[in-house]
Amino acid sequence: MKNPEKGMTLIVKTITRLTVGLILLYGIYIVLHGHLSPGGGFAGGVIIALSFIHLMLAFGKEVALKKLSQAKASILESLGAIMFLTIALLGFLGGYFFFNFFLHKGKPFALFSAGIIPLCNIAISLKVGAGLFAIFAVLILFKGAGEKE
Amino acid sequence: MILPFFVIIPLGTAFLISLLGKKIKNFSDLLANLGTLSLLILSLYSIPLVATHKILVYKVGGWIPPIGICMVLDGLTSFMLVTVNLVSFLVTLYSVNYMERYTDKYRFYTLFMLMLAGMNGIIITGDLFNLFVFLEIASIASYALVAFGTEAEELEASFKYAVMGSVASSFVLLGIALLYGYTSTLNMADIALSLSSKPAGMMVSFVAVLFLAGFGLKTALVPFHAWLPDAHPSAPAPISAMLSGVFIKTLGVYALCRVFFNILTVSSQLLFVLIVLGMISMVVGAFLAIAQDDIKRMFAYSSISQIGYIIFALGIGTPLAFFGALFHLFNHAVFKSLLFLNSGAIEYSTNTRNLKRLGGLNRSLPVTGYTSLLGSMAISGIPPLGGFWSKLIIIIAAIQAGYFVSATVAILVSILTLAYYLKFLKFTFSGKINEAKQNIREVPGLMKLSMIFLGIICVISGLLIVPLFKPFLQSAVNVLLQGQGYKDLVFGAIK
Amino acid sequence: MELQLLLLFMVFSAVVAVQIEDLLSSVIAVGAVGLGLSMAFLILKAPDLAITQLVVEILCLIILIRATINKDLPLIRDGRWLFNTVSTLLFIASLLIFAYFALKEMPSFGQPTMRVAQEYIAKGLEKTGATNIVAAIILDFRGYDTLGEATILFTAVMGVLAIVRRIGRIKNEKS
Amino acid sequence: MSEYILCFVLFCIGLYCVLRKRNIIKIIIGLGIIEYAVNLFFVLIGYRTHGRAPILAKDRVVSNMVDPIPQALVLTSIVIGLAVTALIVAIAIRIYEKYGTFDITKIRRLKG
Repeated sequence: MKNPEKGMTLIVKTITRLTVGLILLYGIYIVLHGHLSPGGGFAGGVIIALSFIHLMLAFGKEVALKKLSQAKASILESLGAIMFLTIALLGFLGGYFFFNFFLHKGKPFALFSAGIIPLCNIAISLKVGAGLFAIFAVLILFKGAGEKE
Repeated sequence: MILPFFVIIPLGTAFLISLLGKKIKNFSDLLANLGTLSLLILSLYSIPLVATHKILVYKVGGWIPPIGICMVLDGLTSFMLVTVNLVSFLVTLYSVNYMERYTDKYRFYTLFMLMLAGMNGIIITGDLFNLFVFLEIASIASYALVAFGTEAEELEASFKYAVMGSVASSFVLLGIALLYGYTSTLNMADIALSLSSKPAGMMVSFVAVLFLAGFGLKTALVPFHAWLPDAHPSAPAPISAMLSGVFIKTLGVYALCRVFFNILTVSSQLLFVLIVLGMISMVVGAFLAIAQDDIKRMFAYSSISQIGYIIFALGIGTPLAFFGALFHLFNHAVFKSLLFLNSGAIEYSTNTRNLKRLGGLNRSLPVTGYTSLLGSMAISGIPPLGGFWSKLIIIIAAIQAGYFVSATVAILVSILTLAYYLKFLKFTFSGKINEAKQNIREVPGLMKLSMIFLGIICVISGLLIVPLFKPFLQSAVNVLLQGQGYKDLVFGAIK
Repeated sequence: MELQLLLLFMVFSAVVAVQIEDLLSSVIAVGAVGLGLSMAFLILKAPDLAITQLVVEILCLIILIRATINKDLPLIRDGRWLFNTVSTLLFIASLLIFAYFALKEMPSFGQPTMRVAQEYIAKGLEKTGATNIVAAIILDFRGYDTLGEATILFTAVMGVLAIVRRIGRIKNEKS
Repeated sequence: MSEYILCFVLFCIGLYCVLRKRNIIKIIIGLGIIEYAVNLFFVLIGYRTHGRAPILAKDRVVSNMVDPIPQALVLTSIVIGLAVTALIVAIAIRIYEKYGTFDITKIRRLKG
């Protein structure tokens, strides 16, 4: 990270290009299967954030921020939070805050099952991924402007 | 049921402000004030609810506790909700003008509403781990708010506060883990039920010590007080008012009360520890306050001293002492937030808060001057203001329980309090006006308005002991008195 | 047995992290503790936690290295405060002894009471439709906690964004 | 029992680091160790000898699951730890920018 503007060497860049999509895909998989297998929205969200951070470390902040700017990440995070709160509020349809309002819970072990749980997972992953990316971007950017050397 | 809205409203406003606050001008001011106003109305509405139902339990998600999380509304909850939301509404009103001095006002409101959500969440929850989660929300928001000015001193204070606060949270979490391992449940009433069937042993006292260390750090009792005199003055004035006025009481005193009196059955030795800690805090806080030249630091030390009174009274453990403690808690919330708002107003118009460089402000800042006079008189216990009655009740309770020495100390500390507030008034408002400060003007209207409101409450809060308003306080005291009866009430309400 | 070994390894790494003088090595040693914790979660049959701990550890490590790298930091020495060290050690030792006696009253390791947990295991699938019981707990039975958790992260992000603002106050033109 | 004690030892090492070290990064590391210890303690409480992970399988009935509640709680607790670490690191970076050092004995504008 000697020069965060330009990124790392060609080897790192090539390998990153190959792996970053897979990491993102893996994160999405973990999120969607949160109610069936280990993982869930939080871990998946962190993996998604890590894939962007990976991009940022390897290619420099310009490339990564072009894909997802800091302002956009901030908005996405707020949207994720509001989405989660809305799901919780929709529980009032069933009479209670946080009520699992899907009466038909779906077939066990199917991807579309378990009522609000997958929806919550998606909302959390959106929030976590965007939020952590925003934190990281801010810390990196801060260095670029703040320190003397 | 109104209970979930105490969390939903501040969270919703926080998310919306962070999303739209930057784009739409004045949106954040409006939304934050609307949010706190509606919370105040809701919390006032909770008083008649408690009067009729005595206890209300809301099952989140429709799961019956202990499977799900429940929210509990009883006398103490309603009392704390009114205190917190009253102060927070007046503080947001004040912030509209005051926070013009800082950049990114909408971030301030976002963090403020998150902190408020955390405090309300702590108050209404009936689940121990949930209490921890909301405690962390409030704490993290407050760490960030202390450093909101991003000056070197503020960052330093915030770091100190964050480290101490995180250690405190770890102690609390460790206590919760031990209790979970011991009782295999997390619901407060269920823990109380499970503990009542087990023999008393080291476990409960160890957990009590952990909770005392954790919540004591958050309350800034004297051996753990080092962060408070840095953190509270460093924050912007509205936040100092919130932190000193209600934050340490919610995270510290309320949580301590709930855990010690309603969940664990605390031994008399531990109550004696509370008395000792309270007395040390009282004395040390008062002596350190006298030596300060910075207005806000003086007030911060004074907070430690006054919290000492509350903890001392809780340690005595008689009905009258509980009454005095909660009454003093309410009074202190009102007048300490008033005083911090005053200090903010002084800083706003003169750009300094050093006593040595102030003087003669009474002519140019009449509203600030008179409200500070009210606040100072109330905190030093001049009759007939509210502070006098609460201190009197605490001292009478101490004498009744046979703690003569402590009662004498409490009276002496009260005189000391008068001394340093007189110093504050003398150096700030009376005397000759400083040459450079000739043409300062009174602060904007909304700031005046909220200070006047708090001043009025200071005057009339003594009315809380007249029979008409007494049930409000008495129902809160009853919750502490019933002790283990809490679990029966909660389980009764579930059915 | 492997659990004890892992715990010993973690304690050892923690001591290294605390005592070593070079900051970067210290950060890496604490990474070893975190990865050990991740393995311990796996041994303790908590795969959800193992995954989460692993990814969080990586992120924490990146952030911490970010804080220490590229700064000419002197080696850390402390020692002058002998009295303080002794009193701290005494305090910690008394805490440990107290904890030892309290822990004796806990249900012994490997036999949790699981009073409430039994209900989740028995009815989790039927009531929520999720086969991962942990997911069922965090998002349905105790979903309110998770709302709080999401809010904490949101708070932290807002806090970081607020703290790194370059200019905090608008200076009054008069002063 | 030995597991619990080792876990507490880890907690105490973290506590010692926070109380005694004079470097901001070391203090953050100490906080991290404390948090690890508490998380580990929670999971240790829920462990059942020869238990299985709390995930239902398609083809067979799982009877002896470990306690799922501590796992759910620790998931929350890990997030809290991450949030606190991120915030404190941000504060630390700002402090470094203002003072040019991580040594808290040299950062003493406030006397508290």
